[in-house]
Amino acid sequence: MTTVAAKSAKTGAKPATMAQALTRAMRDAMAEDPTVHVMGEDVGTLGGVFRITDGLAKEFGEDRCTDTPLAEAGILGTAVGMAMYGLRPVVEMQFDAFAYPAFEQLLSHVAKMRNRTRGAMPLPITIRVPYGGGIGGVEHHCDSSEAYYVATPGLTVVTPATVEDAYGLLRASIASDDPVVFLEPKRLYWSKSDWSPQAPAAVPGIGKALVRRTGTSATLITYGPSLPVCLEAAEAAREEGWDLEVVDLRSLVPFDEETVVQSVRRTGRAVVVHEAGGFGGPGAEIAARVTERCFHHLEAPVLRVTGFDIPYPPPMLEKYYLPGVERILDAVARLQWEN
Amino acid sequence: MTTVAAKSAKTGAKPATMAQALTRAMRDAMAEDPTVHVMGEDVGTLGGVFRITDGLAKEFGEDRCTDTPLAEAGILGTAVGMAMYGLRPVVEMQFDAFAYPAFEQLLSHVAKMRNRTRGAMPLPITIRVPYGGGIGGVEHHCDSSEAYYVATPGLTVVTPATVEDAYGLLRASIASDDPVVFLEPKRLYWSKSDWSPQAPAAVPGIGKALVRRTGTSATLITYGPSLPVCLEAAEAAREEGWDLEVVDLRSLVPFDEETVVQSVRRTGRAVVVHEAGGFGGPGAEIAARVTERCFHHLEAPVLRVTGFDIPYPPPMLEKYYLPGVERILDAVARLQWEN
Amino acid sequence: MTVQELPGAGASHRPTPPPAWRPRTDAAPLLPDAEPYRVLGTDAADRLDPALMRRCYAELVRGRRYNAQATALTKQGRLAVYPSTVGQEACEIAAAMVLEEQDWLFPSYRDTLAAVARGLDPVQALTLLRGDWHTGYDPREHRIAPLSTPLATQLPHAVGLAHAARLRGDDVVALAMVGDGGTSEGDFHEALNFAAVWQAPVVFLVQNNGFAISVPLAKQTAAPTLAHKAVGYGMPGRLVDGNDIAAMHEVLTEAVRRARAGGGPTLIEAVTYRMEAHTNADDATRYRGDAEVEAWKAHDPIDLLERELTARGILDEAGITAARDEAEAMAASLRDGMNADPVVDPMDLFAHVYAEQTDRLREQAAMLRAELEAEDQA
Amino acid sequence: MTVQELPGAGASHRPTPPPAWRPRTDAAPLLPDAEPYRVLGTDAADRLDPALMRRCYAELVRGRRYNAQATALTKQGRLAVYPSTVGQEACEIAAAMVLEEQDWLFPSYRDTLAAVARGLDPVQALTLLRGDWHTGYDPREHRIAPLSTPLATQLPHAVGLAHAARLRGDDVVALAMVGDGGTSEGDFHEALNFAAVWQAPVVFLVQNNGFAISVPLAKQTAAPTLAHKAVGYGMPGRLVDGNDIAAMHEVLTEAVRRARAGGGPTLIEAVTYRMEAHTNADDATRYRGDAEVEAWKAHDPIDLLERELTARGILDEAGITAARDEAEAMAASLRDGMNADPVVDPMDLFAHVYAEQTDRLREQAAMLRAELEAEDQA
Ligand SMILES: Cc1ncc(C[n+]2csc(CCOP(=O)(O)OP(=O)(O)O)c2C)c(N)n1
Ligand SMILES: Cc1ncc(C[n+]2csc(CCOP(=O)(O)OP(=O)(O)O)c2C)c(N)n1
Ligand SMILES: [Mg+2]
Ligand SMILES: [Mg+2]
Repeated sequence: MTTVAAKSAKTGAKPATMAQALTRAMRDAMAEDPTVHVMGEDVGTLGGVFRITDGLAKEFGEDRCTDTPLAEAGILGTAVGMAMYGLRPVVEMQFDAFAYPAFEQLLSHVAKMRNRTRGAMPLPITIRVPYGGGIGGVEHHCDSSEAYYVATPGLTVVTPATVEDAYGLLRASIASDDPVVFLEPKRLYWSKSDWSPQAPAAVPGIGKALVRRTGTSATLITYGPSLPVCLEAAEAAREEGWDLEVVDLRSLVPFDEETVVQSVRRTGRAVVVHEAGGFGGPGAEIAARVTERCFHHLEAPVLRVTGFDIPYPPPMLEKYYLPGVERILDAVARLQWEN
Repeated sequence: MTTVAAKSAKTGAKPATMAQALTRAMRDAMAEDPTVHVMGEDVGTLGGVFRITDGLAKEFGEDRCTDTPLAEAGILGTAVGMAMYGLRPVVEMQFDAFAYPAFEQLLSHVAKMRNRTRGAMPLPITIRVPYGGGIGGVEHHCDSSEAYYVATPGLTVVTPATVEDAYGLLRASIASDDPVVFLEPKRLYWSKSDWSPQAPAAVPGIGKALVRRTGTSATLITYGPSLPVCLEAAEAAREEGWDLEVVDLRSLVPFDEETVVQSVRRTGRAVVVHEAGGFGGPGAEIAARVTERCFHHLEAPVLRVTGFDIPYPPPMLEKYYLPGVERILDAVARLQWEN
Repeated sequence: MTVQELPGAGASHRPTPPPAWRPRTDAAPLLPDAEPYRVLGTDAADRLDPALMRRCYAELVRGRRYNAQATALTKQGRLAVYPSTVGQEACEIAAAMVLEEQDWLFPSYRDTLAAVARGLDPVQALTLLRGDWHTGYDPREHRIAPLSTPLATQLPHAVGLAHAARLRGDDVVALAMVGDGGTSEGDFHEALNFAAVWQAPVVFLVQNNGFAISVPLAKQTAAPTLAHKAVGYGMPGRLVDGNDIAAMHEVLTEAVRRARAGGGPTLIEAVTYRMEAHTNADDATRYRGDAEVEAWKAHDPIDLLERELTARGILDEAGITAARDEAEAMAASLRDGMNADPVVDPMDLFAHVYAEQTDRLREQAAMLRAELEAEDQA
Repeated sequence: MTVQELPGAGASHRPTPPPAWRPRTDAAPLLPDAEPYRVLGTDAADRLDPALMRRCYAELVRGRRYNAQATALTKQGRLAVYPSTVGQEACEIAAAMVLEEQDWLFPSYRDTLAAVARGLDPVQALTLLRGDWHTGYDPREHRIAPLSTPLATQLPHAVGLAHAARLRGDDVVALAMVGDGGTSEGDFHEALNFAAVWQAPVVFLVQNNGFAISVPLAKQTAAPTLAHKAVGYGMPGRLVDGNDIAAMHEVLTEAVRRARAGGGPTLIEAVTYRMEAHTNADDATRYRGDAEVEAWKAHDPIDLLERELTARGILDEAGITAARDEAEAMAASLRDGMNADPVVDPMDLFAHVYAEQTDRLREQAAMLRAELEAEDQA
């Protein structure tokens, strides 16, 4: 496990975007650890279509930040070989749906190599996948494909929702000796907050959920792109007389059951919110597991507010698909308050 | 929608294996409908590694039952083109894990083509996938990958558990105008029952679950390879004083909520049983949804008995992985009977 | 077996290898020419068909105008995004022109112009990029497959369709388009291999426009040319000047004819250049210099043809003006078509997921309907 | 732009195409020979190194014996399944022999013999097929990647590893093995392309043994030879008699040398034949006749070498006997090793899924432990 040294603290947090925090995370990781290599389509000279790798090729050279041929299975497959030799590849998949060609490598090798070799050959690969919609993208550019990753033992599945976490969790992912699917909510790339890249408070470990807002009436369980929506819904819910707690999972695998269960036992009601389709989505696991562990504390079944069970819609229709404040409040209203 | 004509009734059911019923289903479909084409690795001359396509190339010629080059994305991708032209391809993936190279074609085209074209170009493709373990297979030969299919809108996901259903559901799948992932439980290939291929009682539609055993104490919800295990568990449970109902889902998509919900409302307790890993598996959806709809009827949380959240084990260890009678009875015992 | 038992042991011998190991076909005829095939500006131009060339010219001018109009529409917010084919019009147009009514075109996401040149209403061709639906037309009506965004995935579709048509005894050729970057994908490989094994009537047209977004060809492949990839599949590879519409038309026509006659697939590399950025959202100055773009300006597909035709007296001022007027009319109609706000129905989301709506989708549709009604009332 | 504005308009002109479109390399040196390269039974055999050839001979005999023993173990239920390399021993052994200590071997599921020839304990090599675990050895200790069952997926691994080693300045060559069937997979294509673009020190060895389970080469590809696929990636393709260990050794050595010297990757097609069924579970009579098998018997890799060496006096009866004795000893030790029941620990299931066990897995492990304890008590 590479140690993530906390950088010398510098004061003066400045507004930064999630995109900038991600870039900075890679930069710092590359500076500290010469085995960290960034690779993918257009990540070098261009700095990525979302500019997340901007400047890395210039600073570290094309051998450390490499424009690969256009072939996702090849990218991930060669990253496996590089990791076998001791490097820590950070792979960028250009968009969510373009990670699919790499699924055989991901499911049959990346996820299983540690297991197949009795721990002799772990693969410290970070696979960055910009995911989700809300940016007016055309088909194949807006999938929320976390269900596939979550159902694959051996993968760690991380997704930040804040600028600070973008840095901290990406650092932790790159430092992890296990393969991490790092899901970047693309519509939060340009979200901003005051943050000092020089002094990342402390790089969080992977696997701890955070209560982003405390409340007593019910718990909203969410992650990634849906966190701001849930926080907004919690504000709006005050008018209805509900005091909602909001839990940000931060990683889907490992799933921080304890934090969630404690919250739900306290509030007695829960709604899981995510953008991915509901049927067989991550919310199903969360709802099932929370129910199993909180059964006698629950005043109502755990509900889910998710994308519909349809292919992601074209840009002009996506607003009808995305779980919004109203839909969350509707679900909260259905939590059997009359009982 | 191709009509599935009930064949002229002939008496005299004989013992038949699931493998034979599957072969017969393809044979009858090919005989009735010249647009049905079978394709895959080794399906022609050899009749498939499990011999499920045995005799088809001989009877219908190599153009109707074709040995393809060894490339699963190519197989499914060309099947898409064939379906675009009006054929009904029946694709064999040799083993579960070898369907992964075809995932981009499956997720980005097969599942979405009807939607992308506003219904103008549906793809009536049947993708046969032998799945699951219990046959002493080495790695990559025993995956239960249904979680991936279930989370993909646009796919129908069917899995037979009996000889009769193997025939009926495969006929219905081939006749469906939607793409169907047809999961064949490989350890039931050689299971037998009395069955007359000449008079398949009536080919069942897709989407109806069946109560395979009525009971009053609790409901076991299962499918495919786990059905016989659940029936055995239900027998064993009698000694403990439990009268278990067993529901065979037969298709995971569509999921026959009504049949399941009715059963659970009656019994007040439920256990979902499947071989796939639990975390993010189909059982999560079933448990979450059943809880949502049966909350006030439930005496205990819906439990799950599934494979562990690990890569499928090597042959000598698979018996510890597979959900068996004991594990099911243990779960039933945990259904809070003291309340 | 011991040495003693072996016949001829001890004597020097020349074992005859089993017949199976001989090369199955002669590789030489599969190899592309050393240089891209050209017609314009060469002696081969003496054989040009004036009527055909005038049509090509009009189409090129229309194509260039279409590109300009589509880019303008992105600036007006009428298109979400547009990948331009300025500089590549000769490839786009020749691809459409060489096909018969019953043939199929398999465009990539960049190839809306080829679809338009085949006769598709530009508004329908641009639906995907406008964003009111994914595919804006009935593929079967136009025999144009949906624009394919996942790169190279359309190639196996073309092979399967062509193969199916041949099995059914129909006279159908499929022409599939892909970029230089797309040739690196596994689907490219698998499609070409299936096509050659099945001897399917397919023509693969690679537009080598020098870049895959920012990645130049040199980082994409070390092959002598992309056309050389044909050899490894046992099909002929052709290298052609993609800015020379006369050459493109001739080479494509020949490949389509071969496919139609049962001669199997062909791989064609058209050497061309993407004159504009990857899409309107891209900034090409980040990865390429002006000099390269300038060099290619001197090799513009419209200029090449216009010079040749005017020099030969096949095209005059009147012809040029007529072509431009036609192009302007198309542009005006496209502008009008795109200025009309598309009518979208949110309930369509649930209409085409399955042949029969599932209970679950019915429930979700009902929920959305209720939300919309509540909004209407508010 | 109008005609008038164009310089030189009206005059016939020969446009100079931009420099970018010239072929990047000369294809000719990349093309394989017309016939597989052979040494045994040809004049080239005059240059054989006697010591090397005696070692080859001993290894071949050992390899054949290993195959026989492994198949016997399937009959005794000691192995779940075994894919034999009878007839392919020259390929397997040459592949192992040409590598240095620090080099890496990337075997497919069939290539346990290559792993054994590289020095791996046969019991460890067969762990996957015995079924007590997936990979039976530490890949880094032996520099042998896990046997790869998903076909062709090991090829990009080899490329990545070789590339990583080169970036770090280490002298490491990766040799990756794949079957004729595996060349149809997208991963084959992507791996070769990456290797050539990166000029990675990799050697791709395709064993064309005529079949992918039941599917003969003619249904797998229409290429002149599989070696011709190299051209499309810009690497040299070599065609070699896979049953001629002298030829295999020479061609592989040369490719490894090139790779080591920074000359980039090579694709080698070894023409050979799978003498036995796909695995012990397969019935080859369903898809091929005896005549073909008989023809290849006359081209057996051991016989070819034995004849040449005895004819030249390099090998005598004593040498043959010594090789057989050595092989018998290996077989006996393998038999003994496999007859010992492997000790399996069910709790291992949870040991290597993540670096740190998750709560969830801890819970599941506890459940299994409780079950096992309950069973023990019963
Ligand atoms: C499978 C896949 N991976 C990545 C992308 C993202 N992407 C869109 S266009 C493009 C470059 C394509 O280059 P090329 O094939 O040369 O076509 P061109 O854009 O030049 O027409 C990339 C990487 C995609 N659409 N599909
Ligand atoms: C991706 C994938 N698809 C299918 C299979 C099933 N399978 C195992 S071996 C084999 C044939 C392999 O043929 P070839 O590559 O020629 O190797 P050989 O068996 O002749 O050594 C097949 C289809 C597999 N292992 N992996
Ligand atoms: Mg390009
Ligand atoms: Mg083979």
